[in-house]
Amino acid sequence: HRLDPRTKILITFAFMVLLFVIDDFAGYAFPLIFIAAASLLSGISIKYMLRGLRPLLIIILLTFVLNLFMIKGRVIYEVGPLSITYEGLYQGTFMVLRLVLLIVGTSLLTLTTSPISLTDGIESLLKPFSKVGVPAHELAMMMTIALRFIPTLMEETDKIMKAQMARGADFSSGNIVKRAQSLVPLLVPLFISAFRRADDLAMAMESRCYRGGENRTRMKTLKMTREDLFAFVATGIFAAGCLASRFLW
Amino acid sequence: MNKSIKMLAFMGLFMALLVVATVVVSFPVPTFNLYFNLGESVIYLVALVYGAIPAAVIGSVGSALSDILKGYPMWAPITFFIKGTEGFIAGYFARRFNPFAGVVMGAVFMMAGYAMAAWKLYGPGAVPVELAGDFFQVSVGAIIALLLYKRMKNFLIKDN
Amino acid sequence: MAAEILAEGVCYQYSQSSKMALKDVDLRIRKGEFVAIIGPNGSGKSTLAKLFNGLFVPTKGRVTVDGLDTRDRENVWKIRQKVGMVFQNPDNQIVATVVEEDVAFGPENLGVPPEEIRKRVDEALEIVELKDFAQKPPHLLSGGQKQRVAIAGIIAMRPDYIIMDEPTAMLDPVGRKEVINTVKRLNREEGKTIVLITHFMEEAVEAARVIVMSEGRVVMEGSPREIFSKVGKLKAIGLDVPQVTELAHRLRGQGLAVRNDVLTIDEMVECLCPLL
Amino acid sequence: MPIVVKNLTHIYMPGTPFESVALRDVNWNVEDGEFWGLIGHTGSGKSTLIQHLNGLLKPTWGEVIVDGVNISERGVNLREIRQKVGLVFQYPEHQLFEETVEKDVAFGPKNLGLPEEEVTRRVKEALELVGLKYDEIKDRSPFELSGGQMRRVAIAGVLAMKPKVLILDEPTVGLDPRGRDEILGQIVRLRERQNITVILVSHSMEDIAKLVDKIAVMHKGRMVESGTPKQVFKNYEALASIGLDIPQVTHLMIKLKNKGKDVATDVLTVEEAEAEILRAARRK
Repeated sequence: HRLDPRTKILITFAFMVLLFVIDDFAGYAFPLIFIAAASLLSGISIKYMLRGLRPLLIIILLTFVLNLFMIKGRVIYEVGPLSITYEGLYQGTFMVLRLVLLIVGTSLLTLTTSPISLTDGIESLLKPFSKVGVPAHELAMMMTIALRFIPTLMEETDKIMKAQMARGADFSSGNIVKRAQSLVPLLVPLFISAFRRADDLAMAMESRCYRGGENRTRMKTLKMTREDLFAFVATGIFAAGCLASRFLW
Repeated sequence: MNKSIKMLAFMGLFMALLVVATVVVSFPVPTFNLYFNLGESVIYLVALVYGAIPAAVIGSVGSALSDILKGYPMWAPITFFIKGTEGFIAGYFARRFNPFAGVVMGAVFMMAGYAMAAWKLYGPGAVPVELAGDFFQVSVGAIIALLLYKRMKNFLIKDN
Repeated sequence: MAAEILAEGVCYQYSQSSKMALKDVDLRIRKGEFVAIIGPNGSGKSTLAKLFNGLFVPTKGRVTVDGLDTRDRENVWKIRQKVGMVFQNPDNQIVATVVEEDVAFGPENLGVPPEEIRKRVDEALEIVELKDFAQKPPHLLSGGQKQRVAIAGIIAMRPDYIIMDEPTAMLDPVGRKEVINTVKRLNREEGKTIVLITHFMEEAVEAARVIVMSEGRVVMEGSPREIFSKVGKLKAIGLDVPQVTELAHRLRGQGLAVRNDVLTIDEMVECLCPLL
Repeated sequence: MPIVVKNLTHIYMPGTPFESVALRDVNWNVEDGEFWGLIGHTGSGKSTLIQHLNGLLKPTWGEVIVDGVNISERGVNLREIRQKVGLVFQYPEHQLFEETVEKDVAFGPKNLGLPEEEVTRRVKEALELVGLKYDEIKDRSPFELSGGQMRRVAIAGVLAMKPKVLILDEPTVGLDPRGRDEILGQIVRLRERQNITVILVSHSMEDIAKLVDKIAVMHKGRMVESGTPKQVFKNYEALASIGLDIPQVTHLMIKLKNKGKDVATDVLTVEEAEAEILRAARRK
């Protein structure tokens, strides 16, 4: 929880890459241990993490079923033209497991880190690249503004939707073209309002002496601690394990 | 007023709008995106009005942000790449040829990109489902963007 | 060097427009003053505000802040640090997703060291009485609270002058009172110079000096009493007066011996008691 | 066309940790042709209440009966109710979206499926009702108009639906005194010409006192008071206790009365106050 957001982002990234390196079931032992350890340290229960899977259930099932039937190989069971093969079962389970691990592992990042500290982390990670033209500060500033205005625009959407409904608008019937058209009375005001807000905001930022990332200080600065170092070492061991599982077996 | 600050504020607001558009009208579909959403309409509109670079930035960062906020950061890197390139292509071809060509090329890239991602992540069987869902999404997005572009062109270009 | 904002023969024309938004405006705002600017929509009030901190530069004439000319691009950051601006829409001037982060935005831009920023942020939130809201996301605040966050963001930059461009126009009566009380405190206790643009007359009454604008010109200037006693003139340019002021004006017209510069209910009671 | 609100309770997001009660047991009868003022603080439930009157929100408990039709009943034609009860939201200019003023005002009537000539006729009429000249303004983009004009176009967009009840949520917020007087003047004229029922939500006690026949006061989701302005403002202590003001002149008369002066306190406007004080002064 208390890790530097940069550490968390890097580790999550490493975790994702490594998951795709693993190519047999034994290899999954490492990410499983990793998630268990992370769960223990962060105090977020596995059950809570699994909740994030719910909306993905269809996909997970679909992945399983598709792989089950589509892979050719030794037949276990036949229903009409469809056949379940041993390879299909293996592949399906493998894919699903990878998906679940991916989702659960990465959801740790969003569960333990607020979007703001994520933004700060991304800015600081990109900073070295600003020499080669990556506008790290600007990107982070945009993300901050986006996060700031999401709730405001949501509320506004609700208001405009209701106002148009009061004028007899209907957002929920007709074919694709009709529906797309019916969204115009909602989206035009929304876009225009976003423009006006951008104008106002730019004016306010300028008045508050904003002039880009140069010579700017921050009230809260990110600090790497010994815990971060420890996390990196742990991830390194984990990575080595994954790679070993792939190349030694 | 300072042009670059204005652009920064504008990009921030449109990222927010992109996130809102991906949430407001969204229902689950079994595709890579998980939800049908209006994200494309924002990306394409920015592409049509402001060109390739702003569309690429808003498409990539904004869409990745939506993924992170929805709690699925594992999609973020892939989304970042696909939607960013989609925005860039749409903006590039819209300037080079016409708005229609822009959205079509963007849409084609988006579908190809996600089809490949689905192949890799869920297996080859997922590709047709993915393509069907994406086709629906980019069509709605493209229709809306073209309608809005026609409608707001004057307002948007005059103002900036 | 004089401690004041000075506008001399200022004209301003928007690039898309053929009409002058401001015509030959001469104004002096001394340090420590509380000035209200009133006028109907389109009278040039907001334009004038944006000239004070160099967001706009005059088409003709000049604006100086403590002797610094706003046309000189080198002065612009110094001027903006001295002259803080609060705008009408409380939503569109808050940048960050947490109250205290937003208050820190200005000092961060000025390159103030972190510990010092922390100190200023806490102080500023104290002054606007939002200490308990430091960790809140701004969208959960009421309009009046948001506007106070915006004010705190300005105070943290330690400006001498604070220009407020209709800060209460979008607020409900409760929010309006909160903001006006904060503004009064800033002037009286913190010694900040306040320029309050408003079309609520009961707010203008709080100022020491009122400037009336119409069609790009300054048409009246004086203490609230002097200004509001001219009921007819104000009405003619589309402005209001407080109800009691209007009542006093009408009663005088009917031959009752009431003062013509009544501003509050209590003054009116005092005036009327001997007559009834 | 009467509106009857019976034991209306509305709970936002029931069953979640965000559950909040916006309205509690509200009873309200709006008779044909009345002019109501609805007052109360932000968050007192005013907005939630008015959104029930045209079916944008449904009661959690209780009933809302518009022209004899219960809006929560199955198969109710909500479009028809929304046509009968026109709702003008705060900052209505934010919902303008068409390329021309004419098209924007026509959006409502078109959604009603009216024939073209009828739509045009209504657009003309609605624009004139808000004091705009149809021929001068119909082809202009709504986004090029001044703030006050934009707002009037937006109000015309609701008037073109020919509602029998018109609800306006703070129609004058953000306008300067002249803009405010224009809008309020048009509402009064509209009532004279079409005899429709009007519900005006406002924070300005002066405006409310000047215009309406009856006032309803909302506080913390309850309707704590309703009656004629004179009745409601008489209870100024109750109003003050929930942080609401009364018009300055009413306040003045009450203070004079408290000083032992013989004046009537049921005074609502500057004109009435003038007359009353002159009367009292001459009597002396």
